[in-house]
This record gives sequence, C-alpha cells and structure tokens, in this order.
Amino acid sequence: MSDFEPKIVAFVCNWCTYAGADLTGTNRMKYSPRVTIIRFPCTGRIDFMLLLKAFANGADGIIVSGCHPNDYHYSSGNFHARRRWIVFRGLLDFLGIDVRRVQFSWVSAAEGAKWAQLVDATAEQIRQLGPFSGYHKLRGAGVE
Amino acid sequence: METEKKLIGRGELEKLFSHWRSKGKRILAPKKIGAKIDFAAVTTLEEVCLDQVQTVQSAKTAVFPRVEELFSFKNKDGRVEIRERDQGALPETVIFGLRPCDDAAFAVLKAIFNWDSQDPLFSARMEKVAVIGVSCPRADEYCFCTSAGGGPGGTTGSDILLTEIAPGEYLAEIISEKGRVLAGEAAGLKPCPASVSKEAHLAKVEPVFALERVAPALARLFDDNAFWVEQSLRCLGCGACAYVCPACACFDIQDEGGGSGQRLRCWDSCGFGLFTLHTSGHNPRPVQSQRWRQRLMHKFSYMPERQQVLGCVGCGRCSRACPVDMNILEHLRSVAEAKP
Amino acid sequence: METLRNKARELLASKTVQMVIGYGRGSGEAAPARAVFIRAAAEAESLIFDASCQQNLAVYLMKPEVRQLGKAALVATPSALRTILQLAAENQVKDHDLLALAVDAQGEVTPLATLQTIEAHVAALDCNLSAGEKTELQKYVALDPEQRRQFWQEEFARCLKCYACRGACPLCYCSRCTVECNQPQWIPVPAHDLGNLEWNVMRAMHLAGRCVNCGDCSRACPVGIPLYLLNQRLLSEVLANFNFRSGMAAKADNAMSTFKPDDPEDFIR
Amino acid sequence: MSMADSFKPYLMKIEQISDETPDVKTMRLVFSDEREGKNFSFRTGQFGEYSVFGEGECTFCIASPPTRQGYIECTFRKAGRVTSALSGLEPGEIIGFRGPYGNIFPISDWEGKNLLFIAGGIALPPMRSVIWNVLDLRERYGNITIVYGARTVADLVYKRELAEWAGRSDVKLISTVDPGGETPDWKGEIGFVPTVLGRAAPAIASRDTVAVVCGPPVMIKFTFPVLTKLGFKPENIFTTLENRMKCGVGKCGRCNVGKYFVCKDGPVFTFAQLKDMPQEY
Repeated sequence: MSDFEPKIVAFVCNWCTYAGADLTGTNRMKYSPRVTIIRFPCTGRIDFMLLLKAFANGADGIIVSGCHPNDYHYSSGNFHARRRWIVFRGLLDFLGIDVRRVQFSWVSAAEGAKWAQLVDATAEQIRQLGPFSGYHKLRGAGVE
Repeated sequence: METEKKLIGRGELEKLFSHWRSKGKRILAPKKIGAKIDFAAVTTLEEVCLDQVQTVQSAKTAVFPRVEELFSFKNKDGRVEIRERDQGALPETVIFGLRPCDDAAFAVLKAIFNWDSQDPLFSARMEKVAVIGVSCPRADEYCFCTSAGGGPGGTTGSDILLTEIAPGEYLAEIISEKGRVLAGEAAGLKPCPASVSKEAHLAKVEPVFALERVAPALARLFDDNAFWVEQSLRCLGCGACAYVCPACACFDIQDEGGGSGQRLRCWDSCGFGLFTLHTSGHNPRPVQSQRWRQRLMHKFSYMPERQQVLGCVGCGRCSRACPVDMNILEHLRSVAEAKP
Repeated sequence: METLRNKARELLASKTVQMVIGYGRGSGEAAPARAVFIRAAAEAESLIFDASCQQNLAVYLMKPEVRQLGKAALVATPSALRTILQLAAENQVKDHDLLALAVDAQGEVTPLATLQTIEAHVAALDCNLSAGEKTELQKYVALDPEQRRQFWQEEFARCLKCYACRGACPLCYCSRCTVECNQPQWIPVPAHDLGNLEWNVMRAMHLAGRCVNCGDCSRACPVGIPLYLLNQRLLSEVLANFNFRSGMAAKADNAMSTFKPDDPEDFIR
Repeated sequence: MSMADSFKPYLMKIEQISDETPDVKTMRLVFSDEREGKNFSFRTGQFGEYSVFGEGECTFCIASPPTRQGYIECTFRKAGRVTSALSGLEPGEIIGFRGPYGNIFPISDWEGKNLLFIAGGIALPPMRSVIWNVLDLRERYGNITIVYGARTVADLVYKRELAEWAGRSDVKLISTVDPGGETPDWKGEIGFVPTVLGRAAPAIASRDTVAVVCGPPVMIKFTFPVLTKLGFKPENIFTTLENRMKCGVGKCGRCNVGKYFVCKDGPVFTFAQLKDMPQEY
C-alpha cells in the first residue's frame, strides 16, 4: 500500500479557496501534487452528483472548499452548501461509504498555508485509506 | 419431435444439478431473496423454491438481460476500434422451475427479436438456454393463462416440463431435442406407465375473457379517449409492469464510458413519457392514457397482426407488481365486453 | 365507512367538488385496496377505508389527467395531509384547490377545506418516527460501515430502474426528472450497479427535507428495496441538524434551500 | 445486412462539414473501409443511425442522393446529446453509421410524371436526396416544382443549392419565409408554406403530378387540404415521418404509429396511408 498515490479531486470556489490555492503557489509553498482542482463560481454550485461523478471516474478522495461563512462573495451560497453537505454526508455514511474520503473545508484567499495543509492532510488520510476500489469497481458491474 | 414421457425423482434432479454445475453451466431458478421469490443463480435443488404461484420477475433476463453490451469501442487519436462480443463466451444456462406461461413467453420474445431479421445477440443467448418448466399445481386470482392461449400444464417453449405427481416424484415430458439431450444426462429416468396423467395435478384456471374479441374491440376503441383515460387514471406511469413481464422486450441503446466504452442495450418501457419524446419537445404520446393504450394495443392487437403471436402469456405478474393495482385481466375483460 | 360515503355523496351532490379520490376494493391479495375516482354520488358506496388503505393518494393531485377532472376531495391519511402541506409549500397546490377528508384508524372523517385547517389538524398528530421505525433504523446505523455498504450494494443490485418509487411518490412531480436529463447525462440510464447507486442517491437527496415518510416508494418497489430507510435516515438528519420537519406548514422554506447561520459545521476543517 | 443487425456500425470518416444555419450542419461521410463503401448501396428516402462513440446514436435520413456514389451526407440540427457532440466534430474524425433502413420514395413509379416538392425548415434534407435523385435523372420526369419555406431567411438550409435550383430552367423554385422572417434583400415569397402553395396553385397541375411533403406536423396539417383542393389524390401525396427511434430495425418498440413501424413500413408513407393511421407522430 505504501506506493499508492491517491487521486484527489478538489471542488473549490473561485473567490476564496481558488485564490487561496493560488497564494500557496505564489508563496512557493509545497503541497501534494495528487490533487486536481476544479474551480466553481461558488460552493453553492457544487452539486452532490459532481462528487459521485468524481468517485466514479477514479477519484480516491475529494476536497470541497469555499469561503468562510460570513466572509463570502455572494453572501449566502456557502451557507446553503453547508446544509447540503451535512445531509449528503449523512447519506454517504448510511450507505457505508467512508466519509473520510470527502473533506469539507473553508479556505479564504489569504489562507495559502491552510490550503497546503489541507491538501497534505487529505492526501495522507486517503493514502492510509487506500484506493477507493470498491467504488471504482461499480463501473461496468451489472452489465451482461 | 414427439413428446416422450418419463418419471424422475427428486434425488435424480439433485444429481442433474450437480452434473450441470460440473459442466460449468449457470442454473437459474426461483429462489427466496428477502421477502420475495425471484429467479437467481443457484447451485443446488435445495435453494430452489417451487411453492409460489409466480416469481416477481420473469426469467427473460437469461436471454434479454437488464443491461447487456452490444460491443465495445476505443475512440482515440482519430482512430476508432470496435470490438464485437465473443458470443462463444455467453453462459450455457439451464432455467429450472419456471411456469408454463414463462416457457411460452420465450416464443413471444423470439417473435419480437427475430420477426423481420435475426437479432444475433438474443439468438446466441437463446441458443445456449435450456428450459425445464414445472407445471402449476396452484393458481391465483391474477393468473389468466387459459385466456391467453396457454394453460397450467402447457408445454410450449419448454424443453422439458415437469409435473409433480406425488411428493418428490415428477412426470417429465421431454419436448425438444435440447430436452432429450438434458434427459440423456440423467441416469435413473424411469419409464412412465400409460396410466400416469398430469391433468389431475394441475391448477384449474377458468378462462375469464374471450381472446378473439379483444383485438377487434381494441381497434374499435382506439380513438375513444374517455375510455382510455378512465382505464388509466390510477396508473403512475412507471415501468414495473413492463419490467416484470416475461414478454415485454422494448429496449434502449446507450453509450457509456466516454472514448473507451461500451454500447449497451437496456430495458425500456412504453409507460415512460420519455419513451417516445422527440428532441424537439414534441411527444406523440404525451399523456399516460395513450401510453397505457399502447401497452394493450401492442400486446393484443399489433403483435398478433404483425408478428402472429400474442404479446401476453397471462402470467399476471404485471397485475401483482403494479403499485396501484392496474389489473390487466380486468382491463382486458372490459375491453372484450365493450359494446361496439 | 358510512360516514365517509355520506360525506362523499354530499360533496358530489352539492357540486362542492367534482370528484372524490378515495380507496375502493382492490382486485386481489396483492392489492386489497386501491385508488378510486368517484364522480357521482351514486358511486360513493364503493368507497372504503380500513387498514389496507395505505397509498398516499396525494400523488394524484399532481397527475395531469386527474387534475383535468376538476376540484377533488381527497381521502387523506396523515401522510397525505402532510404531503398536501408540503406541496403547498412548494407552490404546487393552492388553498381551495382541493378539500381533504382526513381519515384515521378509528374511521373518523374530518373535512378540512383550507390549508390552515389542515395545518391545525397535522399539528395535533404525532409526526415522529414510530418506535418500531426508530429501532429498525438504529439496527442499520449500528452496523459497521462495510456491512452497510454490502447491504445496500445487494439491495441496489436488484433495482430494475422501473421508477415505480418515483411514480408512487407524490413529491416526485418534476415534469422532467434528473434521470431524463442527458446533457450532461447525470444518471446512467441502464440499471447496472453504478446507475442504480446514483439513481438511489439522487432520489434520496432530492427528497431530503421534503419526504413525509409515507412509505409509498418502498411499497411500490416490485423487488422490495427498503427505500424508506434512506428517507427516514435523511429526515432524521434534517430534524436533528436543522430542527426542521417537512409537511407541517403550507408556507415554509425548503429545508435544503435555506439555512441558519449557526448550522452545525463540526465536520468542516 | 448482418452487420447492421448486430448493431455494429460502419466506421465513417467525416470528409466535409458545411454550416447551413447557425445550428444546422451538413456532413459528408465516407467509408473508412473502402470495401464496405463499395458494397454499400441505398435508395432515396432511407435513413440511418449515426453515432458518436461514447455519446450514442441518433436517427436522420440520408440527405444525399444514391446517384452520387462514394459518400453519404446527413444534415442535422444541434439539439440533443448526440447531435451536440456531432456538431463539435471536425473533418477527419470518425463516426458510426448503421443503415440504410426503412422504405423508399418510389421514384421509378413516378417516371413521366410532374413532381411537386413541398418542404418546411429542417425537413428539406430528406427531400434533398430525392430532389437530386430525380434531377440527376432529369429526362425521366416532367415539370419539377419545389416550394420551400422556413421561419426566417437564416433558417433556410442548403442556400447554395437553392440558388442553383433557382438558376436552373428545368426547375421551378418557390422559396418563402414566414411573415416577419424576411431580410431587406429577401427576394422570395413571404408567407406560410400552405398559403404560398395556394397562391402558386394556378401554375401547378395536379394531373399526372406527384406531391412530396415534408415539414413540421403543423405545416403538413395545413398543406394536405390545399393539395386535396388542387385535385391531388391521397395516394399521390407522399411524406416521410419521424418518430423517436433506437434500433431502426423494428424491435425496440417506440417508433410505431398504430401497428406500423416507422422504421420498417416507413419512413415514407402516402397521404392515403396516413388517413388510416392514428395520430401518433
């Protein structure tokens, strides 16, 4: 398992986390290269179906991140998103899907260091959990 | 081929199961799954349930699976490669313990898939399937095989039909060449005395409507919107009836897997609004009453005329599975009895 | 039962409503009762109400060909009453669109002509999960995640994608369901393992904060998948985290499209 | 046809793409495998299933005439999942094609007769095949009249070919746009197709004339009475139907109009046949 390098997809908002991740880069901070960032206008746009698609397409772990509450570009999208994450997490857990594979976070445009820590910590967590082969194997299963 | 009659005991059947298993054959038979009884892969006779009147689903999955690959493809760097299925790899299957109505349904499926041209995948699967039916000692209020041209001891579509004439003792009617081959694999088949008859061991299923009146009545009723609205008010527009039906074979074709994927064939149902919806938004059957009408017309009017076969075997599954009790038997009766 | 029939006769004779949607005898063992659409006082004698009458008849309020028949009186179980309120909250039914005939296990019939009276009636009901439901749900919550995963995988593997669950659900009224949207293709069309999981996750999520736990999805499922467990789990989640219950008020925000600034976020880094 | 029956398509290379309108394109397709191309034949009126691998199949007629060999053409509007994907392809890319399917326009029966073609909007493509087919065999037919209309000038497809037909002395082309759809330099007619047809009536003889009508249901609905009034017999009016299809070979169960399969018994039907068919199209 030690040579397993996880595939992580990060769904982030344009205004805070994406800018934060950018800051990480301009500050020349190093973090795990295992993450693929997908930028959204707002965390409110990050539908749970996108997360499922990421897993189906081979992701081992997912990061979802946006602006801190009350420090937000569109005033309330992240509050809405938070509600959906709560319920979606509850559903994943009930379906026996390990919720440690989905990491939610708030990372502001000023938190370049936090972004680096978040990615590293998530990568480490997923490395320990191993590849999400149970989910990946669903693809193609049930076709005769 | 002339039907041959033999006697076979449960012990012999058990041996046959292990023989098939040793040959690597898949055995599909009614099995208890949760609170329901349905066809599933089994390995021993022990697992098989024969007490039920009917299983929830039919055995059509053996020849027309919910989802099957037509072919796979690779679309890369401007080149496309198509890989056709290896039909030799399709599983040799024995379907055991299905009722005579289900056996008869294979003839309906053949008519649908092969009426104008052969469907190669269906035909290849069909080729590898042997059918051992068990006639019906009991029926319920949803059964109407005798109104749909069949019967509780009907042999159409079976390779071998078993009738339990005493506990653990079966009369085996060997109907087809495939049946003869199967029977040849069984040691200890006993000759059947002429005095043995299955009739006494069959359920009584009284005919409930006159089939010959249905098609002409349907043709007459086609434009009677009020009639169809009334018939279908309860209908929720789901596909449960079509999916449990042994003779429904409408399908969809879907691509999956992006540039390197599969073209799949999967079940579809005329009950869905999407079934006929044009891309423009126009729908030739925009409301549920028209979709329900299509279901009856297709099975009882169009198929008899175009494919020379009734699209229904009277198993009653659709009525049992319907969440809102759309009982097809009642509907057919009211069609047959509708005044000209 | 006679009270119900008399009420129906009176409503139809006085033309207060054009139709009574209620329960009549079903055709056999698989369906002891079924929906009937009574349009003449003389037909009211076919109405029944007993323990076998379980379907949430509010599903027909959203069906175009039933709606065309005019104003309805709806024989409404507690679940159906809550459904009516939830539909009202979602702007699908208006006050005076229908008349509810609330029925209970004792055979009492309470005509409720306005959404306000339905609210008052529902407020007096116990809308919590029953003790039996809680125990059963807890049984699954207590399993270890791998066992739960296996359980659901086996259950979903049987799913035929017949959409009986969707058809039976009075809150699945979208004229074009997500499964019918193919640009992009959100949910795979075929009933294979991935398609079945995604469909069932999507169905549960889209009902979160809306489902009133009538159980019709599970009763409709021909292969017996216990979909109610998913719904109950999510409504418990919504209640515990947001103190919100669906189908209690005719004017209410949707739990999933609103928020409180202090919603829990202990899981967010 | 064993290849088509297994649902395995021919691989076709996109040779050329023409933009007809902002969302309508015509593609010229050639067989990747030359041998398959040599063995392939079709007749006018037939259709096929075109596929983008990974997206799926969709149904259109073959818009080129069988008299032009070595390629087939299709014209489609970007509307659904597959046509959107198709729209994004470039020349040189490979798509799938199954066919030909369905029946034909019986053009050999029409020899010696006058022909009247009436089309609306995106329904010109199936008619383009038969128009070029008879134009390529021009001496076998009498007068040829084409009435073609679209909502606006921008929606007219095959503009270059319309200009070519307009310039020919052996074809009479009447093109029209719906009121309000004209541009300042529009020189054709203004009005709905059935109205324009009525106006042009004196020039159209119904005796010894076959009419072919393709268009949206509403255009067809109002065109038939005009033709009937002109004296056309129902069996001399042809149209081609479209319904949602998946298999193209009479099995998948969704394209039927009553007991008729649009994919097997059609897509070409006469008005005489349509009169006996339910309104399920």
